[in-house]
Amino acid sequence: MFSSLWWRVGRFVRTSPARLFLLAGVVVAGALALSGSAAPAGTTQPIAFNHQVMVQAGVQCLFCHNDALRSPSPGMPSVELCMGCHKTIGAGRPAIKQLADYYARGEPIPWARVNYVPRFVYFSHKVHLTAGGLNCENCHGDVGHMKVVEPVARMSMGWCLDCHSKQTNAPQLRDCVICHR
Amino acid sequence: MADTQLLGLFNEAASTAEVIERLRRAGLGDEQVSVISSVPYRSRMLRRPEITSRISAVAGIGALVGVVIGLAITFGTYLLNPLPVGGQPQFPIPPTLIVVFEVTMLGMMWAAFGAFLFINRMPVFGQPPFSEDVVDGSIGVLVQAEESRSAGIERLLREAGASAVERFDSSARANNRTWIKVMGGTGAAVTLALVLVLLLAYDVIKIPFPTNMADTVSIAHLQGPRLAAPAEAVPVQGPVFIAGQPAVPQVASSPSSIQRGQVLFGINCLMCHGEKGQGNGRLATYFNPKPADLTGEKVRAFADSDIFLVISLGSGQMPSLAENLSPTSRWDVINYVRSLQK
Amino acid sequence: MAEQASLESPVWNRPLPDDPELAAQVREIREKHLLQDARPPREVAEKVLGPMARLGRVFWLALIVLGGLTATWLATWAYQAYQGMGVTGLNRTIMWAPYIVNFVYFIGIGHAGTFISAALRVLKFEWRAPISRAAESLTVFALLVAFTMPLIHMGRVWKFYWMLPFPNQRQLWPNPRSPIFWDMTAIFTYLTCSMLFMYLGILPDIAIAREKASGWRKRLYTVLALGWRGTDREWKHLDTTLNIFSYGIIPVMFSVHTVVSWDFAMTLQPGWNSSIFGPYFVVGALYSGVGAVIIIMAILRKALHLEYFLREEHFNAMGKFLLILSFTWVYFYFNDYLLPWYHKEPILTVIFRLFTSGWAAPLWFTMLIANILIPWATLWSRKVRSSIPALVGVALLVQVGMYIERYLIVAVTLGYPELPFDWAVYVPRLPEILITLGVFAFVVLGITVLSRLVPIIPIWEVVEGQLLQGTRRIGRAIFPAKTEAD
Amino acid sequence: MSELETRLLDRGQSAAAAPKTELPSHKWTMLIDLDKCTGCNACVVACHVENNVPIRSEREVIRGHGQHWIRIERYWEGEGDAQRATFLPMLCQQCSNAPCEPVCPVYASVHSERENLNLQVYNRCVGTRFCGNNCPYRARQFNWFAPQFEGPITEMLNPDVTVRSGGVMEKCTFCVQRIRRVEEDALVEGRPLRDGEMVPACAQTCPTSAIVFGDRSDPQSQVAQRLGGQREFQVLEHLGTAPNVYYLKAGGSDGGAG
Amino acid sequence: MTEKISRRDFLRLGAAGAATGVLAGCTSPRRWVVLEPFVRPPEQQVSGVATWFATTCRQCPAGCGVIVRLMNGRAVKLEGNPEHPLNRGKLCARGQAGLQMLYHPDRLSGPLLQSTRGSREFSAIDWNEGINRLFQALAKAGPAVAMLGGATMSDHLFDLFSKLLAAVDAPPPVIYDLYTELGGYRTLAQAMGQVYGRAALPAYRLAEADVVFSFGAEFLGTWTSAVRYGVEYGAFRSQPYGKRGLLVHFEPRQSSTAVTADDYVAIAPGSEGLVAGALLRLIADGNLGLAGRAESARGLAPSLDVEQAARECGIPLEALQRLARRFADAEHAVAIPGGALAGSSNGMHAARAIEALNVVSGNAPAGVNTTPPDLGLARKSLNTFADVQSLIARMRAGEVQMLLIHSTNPAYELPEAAGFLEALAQVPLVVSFGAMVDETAVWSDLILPDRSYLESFGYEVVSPDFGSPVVSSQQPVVTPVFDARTTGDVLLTVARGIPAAAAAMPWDDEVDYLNQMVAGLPEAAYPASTAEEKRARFQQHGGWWPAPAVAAPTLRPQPFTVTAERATFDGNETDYPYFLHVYPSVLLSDGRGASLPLLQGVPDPMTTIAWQSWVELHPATAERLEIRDGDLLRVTSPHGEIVAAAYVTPGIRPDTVAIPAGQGHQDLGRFARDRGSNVVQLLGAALTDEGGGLRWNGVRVALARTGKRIATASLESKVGVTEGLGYE
Repeated sequence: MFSSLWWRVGRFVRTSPARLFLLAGVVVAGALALSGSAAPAGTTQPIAFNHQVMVQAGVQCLFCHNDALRSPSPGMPSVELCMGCHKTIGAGRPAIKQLADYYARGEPIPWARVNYVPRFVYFSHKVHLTAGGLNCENCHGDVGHMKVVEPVARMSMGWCLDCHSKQTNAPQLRDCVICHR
Repeated sequence: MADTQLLGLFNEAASTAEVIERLRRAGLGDEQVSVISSVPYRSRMLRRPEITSRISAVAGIGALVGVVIGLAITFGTYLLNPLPVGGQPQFPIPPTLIVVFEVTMLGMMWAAFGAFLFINRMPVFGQPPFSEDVVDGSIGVLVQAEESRSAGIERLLREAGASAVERFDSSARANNRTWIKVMGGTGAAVTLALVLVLLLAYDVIKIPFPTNMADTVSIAHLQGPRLAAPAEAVPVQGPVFIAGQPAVPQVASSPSSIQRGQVLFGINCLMCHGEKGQGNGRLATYFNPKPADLTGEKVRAFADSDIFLVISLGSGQMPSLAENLSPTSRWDVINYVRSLQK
Repeated sequence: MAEQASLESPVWNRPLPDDPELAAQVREIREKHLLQDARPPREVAEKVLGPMARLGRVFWLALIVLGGLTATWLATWAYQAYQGMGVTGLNRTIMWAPYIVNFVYFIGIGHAGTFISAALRVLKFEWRAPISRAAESLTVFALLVAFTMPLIHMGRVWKFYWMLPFPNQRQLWPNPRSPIFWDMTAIFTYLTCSMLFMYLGILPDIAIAREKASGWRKRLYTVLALGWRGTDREWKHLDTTLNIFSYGIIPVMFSVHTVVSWDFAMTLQPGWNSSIFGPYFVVGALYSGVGAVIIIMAILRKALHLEYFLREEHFNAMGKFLLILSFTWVYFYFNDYLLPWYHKEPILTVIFRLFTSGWAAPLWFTMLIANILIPWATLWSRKVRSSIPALVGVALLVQVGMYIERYLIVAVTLGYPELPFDWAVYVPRLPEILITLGVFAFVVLGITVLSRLVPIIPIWEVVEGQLLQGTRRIGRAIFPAKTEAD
Repeated sequence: MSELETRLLDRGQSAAAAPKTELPSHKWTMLIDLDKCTGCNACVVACHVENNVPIRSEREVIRGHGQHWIRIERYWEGEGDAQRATFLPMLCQQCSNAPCEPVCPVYASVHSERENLNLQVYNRCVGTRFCGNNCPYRARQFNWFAPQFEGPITEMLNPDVTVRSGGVMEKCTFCVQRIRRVEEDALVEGRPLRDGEMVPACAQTCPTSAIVFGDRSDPQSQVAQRLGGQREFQVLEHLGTAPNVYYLKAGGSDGGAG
Repeated sequence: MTEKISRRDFLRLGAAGAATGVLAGCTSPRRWVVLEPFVRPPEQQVSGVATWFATTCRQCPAGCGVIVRLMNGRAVKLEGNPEHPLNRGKLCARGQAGLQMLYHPDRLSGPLLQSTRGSREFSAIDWNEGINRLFQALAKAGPAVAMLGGATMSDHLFDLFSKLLAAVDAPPPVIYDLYTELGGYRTLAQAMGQVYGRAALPAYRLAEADVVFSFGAEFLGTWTSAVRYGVEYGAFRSQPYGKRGLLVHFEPRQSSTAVTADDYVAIAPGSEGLVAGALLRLIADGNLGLAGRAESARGLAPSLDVEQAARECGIPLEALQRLARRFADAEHAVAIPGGALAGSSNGMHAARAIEALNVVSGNAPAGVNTTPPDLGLARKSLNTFADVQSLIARMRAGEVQMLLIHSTNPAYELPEAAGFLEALAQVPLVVSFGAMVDETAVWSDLILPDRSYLESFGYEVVSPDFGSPVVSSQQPVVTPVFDARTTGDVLLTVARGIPAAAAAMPWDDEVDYLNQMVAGLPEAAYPASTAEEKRARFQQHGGWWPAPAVAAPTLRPQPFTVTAERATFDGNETDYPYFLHVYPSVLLSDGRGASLPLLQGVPDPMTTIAWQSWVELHPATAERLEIRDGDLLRVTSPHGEIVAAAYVTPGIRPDTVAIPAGQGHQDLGRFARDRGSNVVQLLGAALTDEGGGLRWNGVRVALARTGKRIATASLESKVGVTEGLGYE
């Protein structure tokens, strides 16, 4: 069966070399599709959460992601914190009802991850926000105007190095241990 | 009008040389005549002009290119990632020499090969004007001439003792179809490979290998299930409250504390209580009764420990901010609020 | 009165002298020297191309066996990559052994081919003509195998491309200071250039095959010949290119094994960090390489019935060659041996004792016997040199000896670092053994297949050689003579 | 955009005008007093726990795949019945001229001039094991198989340290994750590091305080104070690897410092 | 009625065991794409930032204070509690490995019922039923209940047990395990009682000592509080003004303590007391040392012939004299009696003789020369092997209807001659509280798994106390990993059903109990006013201890006699040519460590062997019997035989073979099962002459090759370290 497949492919190509480029395209596309390079599932959240509304209402990023200033991890708001305001604000809305259900059931909300760095990369939000003097936008884009948050940068090593070499005050990432341990 | 090619076959070098001489006299220059043999004959044997090959020159150029590439690889690396290793200098000469040497030789020989193909107009994938007799030892004289003169030339060749004369029309030489097939195929394959490599190189294609350490078994921050220490446990920095005792300030009011407090206030309180804490934040509209005026008499009357209690546990519509503010930063905020009240 | 190698009558139907005594002499000369024993090109071509096309039962049997072993190699490799390097017998002290031994060994084998065809070409040793291509094919396949060895040896082989210099998103390139990187460049250069060199030499023969062959072979050769016609221009350019390659590839050849030796010499491992390793390894490589060529020659001669081309004179010459290399190798080895014997640096002394009286002594003495005693005892005699079985036997012993020598250097010496707490012994386990067998099989397989696809004897070089050979008569004696054409 | 973030951003931009900030550099040094080492193995276990170093099974140990970032090497001194054992804790010596570094083809083993440490970047390592061969102390440990952490034991893995996969070289890092933690804290609080603030797991747990750790470049640090004594030596000093681990010979004492 | 009780309490206790099965899916690496928030945020816990909790280590009876590093709610590291007066921030290997006690894959989740003992076929039951069964059995058994506990059981649990038993007028719990026996805790305490009038575990201060004579005391390996002695030793080696103490160690085998000693004397086994006596004699006769030493020595020195003594001990006389002078001349000289001598036939005499040296040098050990303030807290008192034997006798006589077993493993730790298992067959119901299935649990009917010490409350009155009393606190630092329950709560629940017990144990759970206890503690080193604050600070600081005060010695040594002779050994010299030297493994201690890969996989310091057990032989012995490393030997004693692999080492007397305790488990989890051999099987059940200790250091053995051979899992290169570079 495979032999026949190969034979077909062979004939397909033999008839005209131009088709080989076509084949190449197909292979690459397939590889792309299969590989994990598609942005980590960020689009489908358990609750249709709208960052834009929150930010426009004047809620700070750091109010909900309240570990960012004191920890490497940004932190996710506890369901209780959400309810803290939303038992009053917009209590009627369907999304809020969902939230309330989670709270009532005592279940955590399984938020889907949006930005992804590998586990062998040790990035500290604390340092970048305080000592680094950056703000959320620099890496996460203008979340304040996103209804659904999408990653704005492929957070690869080159991306880090670029910023650190361009940003004049950022320390040069000479020794690997700054990020890799 | 099309040219024809006449191939006369001769048995030994001497008579070949003679024929060539005759042809020359007949006005067919060396560029129109070429000798075909399965064994290299020296030009002098055939009274042919010395051929000078330019391949050596090209090889030399290739070597130079090699030097450049070698230097680019090595010094490029030294400059691009100046990672110190083993106390060696940033620009180590001996390793550079080794690498450059190899790449130089590479460039030289590849260039020579390329030049060889180019000068001989290779590759041609087809049956060139050739005769099996050449394999069997005859020497072929291939004459390129206009159709009109071909008859005369053939006569001349036969008179000179050619064992046989064969005609080819020049179009037979190159078989374009195969050429396109093969070269196109190779080209496509190479490009495909290149594209794939670059896609991989720039992580457009990321293959999640089983053992790359991007995901490990250790528990990451924010990874579920989230566990906490038991409520009764007391960490080394001490309990937040002790039942039946007012909370004691852990941070004395100081400019730095107030500054920290201001930032934290801006994050956690401002949206309801407003810039100056008068309870006129942007979210205030949603609440009824309105958020407290922190500069008002009521709050002024509060003891610090009471405010601490409110921040930690929340009161009324105000949620608990225990999660947002660690105990010490709660005191920072309190100090800031107090400074607002002044 | 000298009889010129006349261009009047083609050399291949040169008449015998009328005088019977002289005729006898000429006949003797002809049967002794290939190049004197000129035959019409048709016949020569037939002698090469004929057996090539005839694939006997033996061939298919060999194909199946060798192919099976090669498949085992690949399967074992996959298993090892999946399980982890732990399936080998390596341990926390001896982190290199089996594959690096093979690596060094095969790089070594790869040296002879180039040396014979390039160096002897430069030196105009005409007798090399029939040998050279077999030697080159050996080079190519040995290098192919050697190239895979470091990959098989890697813990995370799927990341091998990190060792290649290419632009990437992490802006990180390989480290030019690392001997492994030198290896990569050196071997890549050597491998590709050897292939091109071989291909250039084959071109005219493929053209010949193109004319003689039919069916798929015809189509194949038509493509492979790249349209070679053999015009005087093409011949001239070919000559120049081959010269460039010959002069270029010899220094590369020396550099390659020197770099390989630096893999060891650059470390702090006692017994490794010695400045003599470079030349010592090169000579060792040639030594084992020439031996391997002798073996391949014998096999091909038998398998393809090349008695006409590969004659006593060739084996004889290679035998001498082997002997000379043996002397040279011993010279270097003695240098390396003398030091620890003379000064008593503790750790070196430990290793020295290990070889002379320790558990490694059997290996060491086998090595000495196979590399020194037997060759020296036998190769001086022309009888041995010109008897093919004997010579092949010696060559095989040299292979064994040289493999053990590499094993002692890599797998045994490495077990004795400076701190005695960490000393260890390496014991091979099944995966290494299978893989090693597999790669040996692959080399033989490669040559077997290649020898059926392309003329393994360079027809045109033989014919050319014959063209320029003649005899000179002085008094009543006739001697072979060569016509310097240029 | 919110007030706070504007404020932070302003700070960022004002800082952007400033010259390149250089992170502070240190000369991390370890001092092992063999007079106090009792071979109790507390450091070994502490290291295993802190750095997620896998425990290898009996079969693996027999095959020479035992994996410890720090190990107690036990030698014998003297002759006959007068033979006495001695302990030599052996770990990565963090050489200044590390032989393992230049031989790595992919820069997985590199030097940090800032920390004066010899780093191993696990995720870059391709497993040629050249570094392991070239380490005269055999301090580098190779993951011959992927580590096995059975059941809930994964819960106690330290999230600050990458869990190495199979086919990767690893070694003692002077608990660099701790170094980075205290450095980041100091950076955020805008203060220099204090002596004794950074202690690797082995030194922290060593009951007899045989292991002392600190920043040699700070003359007040305990390490700097105790260096340069009579008993001081380095293992395989003659190789010129310039280790940053110093040992003190047993059988003597330098007073004062406990 | 029981139904009601247990249901109510099940609800209450149920909350504690809520986090069962949180580990689902945590074991396989997978792409981590879900960010999970807390539902209700805990105080003082920030994702990605460590939180530290102070508690007490229960890996050995010492009770070191530890602080636990919590990351993302998981305990990822243990460190010594720097505030704790006992271990001062330090920790030993066993303590470091404690986390695996918590996260051990073979821990039991929920109670188990075994239909037929030894069948290993357990059926899971829910806690409700388990507690019920316990309650009903108790109610039925009445006074015929016995309890066998181990020294690592925390004091609060001991208190609850004894209260419960007292309520049903059953005899008090019997506290005995191999660890304390090998450490000679009980015997030494008794000896101290005879010398100083207060029977407590002695604690020797080495920090300022000039000379320390250690008589087989592995105080840097396993003896009493190895960590604290480590701290002391560190100070002892580098004292102010460049002073460096001198350590002399007497032991037949080179232990890690012997290695670190300046002067190691390989004395004949069982001759510690004799050496001490000879030293006394020499000091007395030779008028050695500082003023007064000789006099006091004369009062104590036994009458013996020094030359002969020296010969018996295997020490040259002049060496003995040199040592005597050393000791006598030292201003601050300390002699430490070890566990090994306590286990020999003349244990008590030897201990007295050695303590006499301290009396001579005028350095009474801490802990016995002062009476600690009464803390109003119950604390374990260890029992002797004799008590265990009487318990066994009662069991055999059928006087025990129900046996409770907590944190000890008699089926593994008691020699077969003790006949524990036969006696156990006479007991209708055996309840084990082990967190894992150990050898004893296999022979029990009901298993009510207790929580690990990192998941439960408790307190421990630290012993040995080095001058100031310390109560170490124990608190749960992680949400329970398995559905186990603290035995304290189980007992309190059950007690509620028994009127007498309910009266004696009025607390609704152990937290409540703990509050009451802590509230009663006097002024601590840290300020704490109200009861609540006391408890909070108690947990925060990891215990209670008074502000450091110089405790003036109140007790004077009282007259006692010193007799010095060599210990006797079972088995005659011809059939059993070698002395057996048993010692607790530095890592596995008495065998409870064997369940932890961290302790199994780390090489033993002296042999660098991991995962295995071995017999240490002198090269001469090995040569005589043609034994190589790894040869499986049949070791035979008058009482039993085991098979173990040989390890040839110069660090032992030619007439002695040494075998570590700890291996040879049939159970105790996947990592301990079927490894090596259990040396206890070689021991008899004989008692020491005085004090009723187990005479475990009094056996001779014979060696024979089995012809089989195993590969030694050692880290070292034997060739390398023995032959070396040839010039060392």
